[in-house]
Amino acid sequence: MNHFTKLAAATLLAGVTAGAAMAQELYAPNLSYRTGPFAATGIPLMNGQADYLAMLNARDGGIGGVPINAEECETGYSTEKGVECYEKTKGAAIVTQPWSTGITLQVLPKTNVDNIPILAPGYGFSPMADGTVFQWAFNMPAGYWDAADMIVQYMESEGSLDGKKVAFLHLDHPFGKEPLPVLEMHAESKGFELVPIPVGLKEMQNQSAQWLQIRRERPDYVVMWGWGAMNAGAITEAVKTKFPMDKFIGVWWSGHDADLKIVGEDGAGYKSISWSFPNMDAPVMAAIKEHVIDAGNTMSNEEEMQGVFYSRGVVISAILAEGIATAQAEYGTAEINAEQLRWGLENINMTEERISELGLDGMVPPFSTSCANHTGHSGGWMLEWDGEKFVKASDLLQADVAGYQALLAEKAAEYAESNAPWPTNESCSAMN
Amino acid sequence: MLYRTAGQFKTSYQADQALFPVKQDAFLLGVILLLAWVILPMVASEFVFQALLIPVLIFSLAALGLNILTGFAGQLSLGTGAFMGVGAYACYKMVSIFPEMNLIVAILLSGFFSAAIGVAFGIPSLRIKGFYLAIATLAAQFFLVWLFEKWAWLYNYNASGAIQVPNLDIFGIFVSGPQAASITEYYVVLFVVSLLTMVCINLTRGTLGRTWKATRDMDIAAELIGINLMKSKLTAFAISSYIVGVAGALYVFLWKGAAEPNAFDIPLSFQVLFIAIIGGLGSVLGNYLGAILIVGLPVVLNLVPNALGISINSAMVEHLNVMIVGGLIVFFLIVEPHGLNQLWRLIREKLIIWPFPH
Amino acid sequence: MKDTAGYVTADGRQIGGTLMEMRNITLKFGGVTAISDISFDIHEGEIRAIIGPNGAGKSSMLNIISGFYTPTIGEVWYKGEKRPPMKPFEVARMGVARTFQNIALFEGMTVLDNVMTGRLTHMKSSILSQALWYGKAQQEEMENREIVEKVIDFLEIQRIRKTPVGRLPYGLKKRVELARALAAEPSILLLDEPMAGMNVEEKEDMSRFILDVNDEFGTTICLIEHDMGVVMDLSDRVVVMDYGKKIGDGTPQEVRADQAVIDAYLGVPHE
Amino acid sequence: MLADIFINPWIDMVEAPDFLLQVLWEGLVSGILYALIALGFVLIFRSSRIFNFAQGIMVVFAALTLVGLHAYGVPAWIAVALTLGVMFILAVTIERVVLRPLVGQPDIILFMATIGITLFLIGFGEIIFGGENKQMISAELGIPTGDTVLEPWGGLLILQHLDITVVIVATLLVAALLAFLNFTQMGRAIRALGDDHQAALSVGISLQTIWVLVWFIAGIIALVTGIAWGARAGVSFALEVIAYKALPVLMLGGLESITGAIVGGLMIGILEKLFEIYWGQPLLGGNTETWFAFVLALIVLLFRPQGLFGERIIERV
Repeated sequence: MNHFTKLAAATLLAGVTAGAAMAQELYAPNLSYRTGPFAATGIPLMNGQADYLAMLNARDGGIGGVPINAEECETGYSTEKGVECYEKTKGAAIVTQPWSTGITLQVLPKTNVDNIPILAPGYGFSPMADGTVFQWAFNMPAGYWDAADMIVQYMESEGSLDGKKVAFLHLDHPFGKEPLPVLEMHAESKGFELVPIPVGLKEMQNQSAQWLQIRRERPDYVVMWGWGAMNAGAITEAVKTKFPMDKFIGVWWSGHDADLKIVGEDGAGYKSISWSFPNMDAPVMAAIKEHVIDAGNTMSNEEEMQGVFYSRGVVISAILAEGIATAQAEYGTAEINAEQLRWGLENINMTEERISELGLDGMVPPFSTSCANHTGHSGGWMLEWDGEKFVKASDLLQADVAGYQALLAEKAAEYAESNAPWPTNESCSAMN
Repeated sequence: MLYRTAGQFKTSYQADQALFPVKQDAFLLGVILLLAWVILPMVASEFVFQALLIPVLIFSLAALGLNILTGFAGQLSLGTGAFMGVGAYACYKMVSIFPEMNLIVAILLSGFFSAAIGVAFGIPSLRIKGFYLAIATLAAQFFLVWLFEKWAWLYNYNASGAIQVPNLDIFGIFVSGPQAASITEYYVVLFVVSLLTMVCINLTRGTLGRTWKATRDMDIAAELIGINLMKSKLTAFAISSYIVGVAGALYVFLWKGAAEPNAFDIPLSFQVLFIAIIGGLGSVLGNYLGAILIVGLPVVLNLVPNALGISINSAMVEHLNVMIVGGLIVFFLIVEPHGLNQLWRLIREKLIIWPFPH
Repeated sequence: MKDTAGYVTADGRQIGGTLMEMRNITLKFGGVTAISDISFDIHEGEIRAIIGPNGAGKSSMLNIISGFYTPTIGEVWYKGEKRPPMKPFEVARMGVARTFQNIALFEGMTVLDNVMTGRLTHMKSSILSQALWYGKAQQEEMENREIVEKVIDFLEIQRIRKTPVGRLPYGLKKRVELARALAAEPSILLLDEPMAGMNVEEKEDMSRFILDVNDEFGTTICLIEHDMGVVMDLSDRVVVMDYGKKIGDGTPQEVRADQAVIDAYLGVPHE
Repeated sequence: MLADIFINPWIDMVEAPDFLLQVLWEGLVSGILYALIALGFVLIFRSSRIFNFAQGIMVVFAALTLVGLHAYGVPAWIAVALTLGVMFILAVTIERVVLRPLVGQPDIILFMATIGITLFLIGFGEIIFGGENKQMISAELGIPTGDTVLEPWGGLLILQHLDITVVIVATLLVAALLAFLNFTQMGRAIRALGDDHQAALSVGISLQTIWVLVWFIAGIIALVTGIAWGARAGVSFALEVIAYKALPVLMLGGLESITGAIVGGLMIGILEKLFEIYWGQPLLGGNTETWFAFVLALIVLLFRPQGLFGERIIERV
């Protein structure tokens, strides 16, 4: 027992000193989930993220000459573990990447006190778009409300939605409920009937009841907000129940190649909205191959790298790196702190030129953020599964943000009020 | 020699039934209290508060609640997580409806809601026994978590379906929510946990405690010597659920800051059960020992590879963690099925007769 | 009720009026009749025995008295009133205490705590008072502890007071069980084969305790026993059962002389 | 409201009989799998009084081993044989390392130990196989993947060949198991163990052997269940939760009754599906399958504490 306490004391001490010694790098921890029921979607994302930063470290010696420490803290997508990871890493971190809507919601209020920016690309709480209220949270390049809006636009492009029926198959979890306000809004204005069908965390792999309901309701479209093992479950059930795949549209987290490969040809026609796209010809992929893959520093593999999720991981890290670089340029120091990174993330300007400069050609649409706009609203492409891989099935769609800007502001204000005292950034519009 | 009890005579029944008839025990408790109330808060870092001290206290309390039911009254329950949820949601609704309410009062009141639900789900225990009852408590577990998800009123119709702890203050000091300092949260938790531990010690050593233990050891005999089994079991469910509910309110309001329905799902129930069993069924102290082990172990395990300079990815650490906790559970059950409490008791007995072997 | 007058025993003790009376008790489990149409009474202060070979229905009779079984037909009269159907714990609270054939102690508790459970029917402090260990709860605990200590003294088990009962030998367990029943200060004490499985020495001890209890506290005792010799010495009156029927009832001398009893029971050499 | 509860569901059923048939069929298929898992529990409980919580993870572990071996290039049927070998080693290990040292401990301790085993296997399995969702090697095992579409009453009834196979294989497995238990000496010893340890031992088979055997049989059942569920929904650790469904089956059927496990499983599979479709989704917002089986079992137990197939308990003093 004595031995044990000594060991524990030693490790604690080591942890503290290690924290002090980390000054020569930019500590950007990632609250990853390579385990648990959502690992299937998590692993390629984490690999893409890690590989891009590893590439920067290997090729450029980091960003602005300072290496990035992209340490992972495993959450297993559990909110509890996520908060633990946040607490553990926040000391030296310049950014936190919570990776789940649940964890994001929990750390959101804490970041106000700890002054650490949350980077939640394409997930989290949609009203985070309002930078005046959520000073520390970023969900660029697009939020869930954007996704819902684009999906509705796409469905409308196939014919009026008036009198139609849209089933909304979603995970019964904060993430799955996120787009409801926008979908409800559109249902009312466009005259379609919205049928929300929740999938419990426990039934992700056995959705026969949900798909029986879909069969009974006979919807014109099924829109899916799925994650992890739920996607594969839904897609196999859809094939089994002979639901027309071209009327089945998922959010960007439901567009994972591996989930579709299970059904292969039978899944052809399935669609997923996305703000990222795999382009193996993009220079960045070649750089990753050269500096990371060939050097044997990856946990990924050839097949995974061609997938949507790996490339999305790459884009996410690129956004972070761009935020860091912007901050470094503004403050004239390579070793930026969390507060400076926030400025950087607020002033990202991903133009076509910049995207091409970074070697991300065709992998992400252009977008820009500002102090008041933390989402960027990049828009996205509708991807379609052709039986073997995802292909672009539409031009770049743009969400009609104006349509729900008021709703965003209202929800953000509501949130701030129920969490009073909540600091807001009054100076924001002036600075803009 | 340190633990010599010779020479400590009791001259009244009162003295004999005092909490700590042995002086050294009282001394030890004093040291622990001093540590908990004064020394630890002075030296602890933010991380230690959040990852060790506060969760250890909260989980100890939850395990203590479960131990009343399972360890003292003999009714196995797998629904602890859901009852913690009832406490948390009750507290959330109270502070949303009465924002002026003192948080500690709200937390102590929220226990009554889980007690009521606990009694309702305890009624089957009058007819169902053993594992059948354990599975029956799973009905409470799954049903309640489902209800937390479906009943939007419970989470004030938040779009996310999660409950979020607001900033609440007592006499101008923030005690919960993101603005609260860890040390304040710690003291609130410590106060509530100390208070309820005291209550539990008193209840378990007195009339009610004997009633429960008799019910646990042999329910038929208990009934034949005049124990109303219904009352005995239902009081156990009520008091156990009360404590578990309070622990649940603390868990959300003073530790996690927010919670989704599935935070109260079965893994939480199992975690509390592990603590109670590894600590020792039918003991009060054991819950603390068990919580230190189960909460502390993953934290230490996460630090070990770093300290040894081995780089393992965090997923591997997590897998190893799960594996080691599983292995440890089996190991402890084999080494000492009566838990850490029994281990401590044996050490103490050895100390009392030390330096003689017998 | 009939026969409320007392009587004087052979050794000159004055026995009170009827305390309990069983009227036409019949007990059936499904199709099996365990007891058929038995009536007898128990007087205040006497030692009443029920004897009979295995399967005679003695234990079932005791279980009816203590409320564990409800008779299919028949009435139980207690302290001059007909006892309505009630739960075993309610019967216990009316002053009926018992021991068990296969010791039913609470193994997870100490001897002291076990005996204290015998006092539970007398303890009434509120949960709040107990939770705070203040006021009535504490006072009650001390008062009852005193009574329990008297019983412990009486049965000479002071030494093992703090020992968990699981560690005790068989004979002592039986004694602790008796202590627990006595601690309740019952009006009627039911003993289910108190000497079962004991050696001669232990049997003598137990007999002495039974007589002392009856003598010192004036407790009415109803016991079931297999061992004829002991029973004949101990008891004032004996009911003899065989195959669920009563075949004899009277003083040990009368029973011993009863031809039906001799045929059914005594005629068979035992042990 | 009352009409929604008491009248409309029945009307719905009659109006779309093809849909009702589909619901019943889906319920039947999941019910059979619940019954299989429950059977694993019952066997172990009968022979050792252990409430084996690890049965669920054994399903996952078996399926993962099979898929994992195949991924290393082992031909499908050899992989099955090797997986059976792994399950046997697992049974022996559990008996040696966990059960033997814990002989004679209270039920709850053994129950906790199986939860420990569960955690251990989760961690171990994730290290070896990884957490991502994998595809069951259905085609390689020759499990048919097509479907048959029937049109009763002009409606639509889709029967997956996979599901039909599951039903047939499960039925055969149960039949084989019953034959083993009733007609072999080993089997009789296992059954006797449930009633009387001494009697069983006097047959001349050691307790250890029986335990290993029983855990191995539970492992075989786990593999079959794992293949079946895996083929339906992919193989990952999320599968583990289906094992919870076996618990209310046990409550309904009784912990020791083999018939109970089978009938209880089918009952719960069908009833929960009917309830979810006709009452849960329209009235309660869906997802009632998480708790329906438990609540149903609880209510039944309130009236029959021994379960549907247990023998009536007569308490004695």
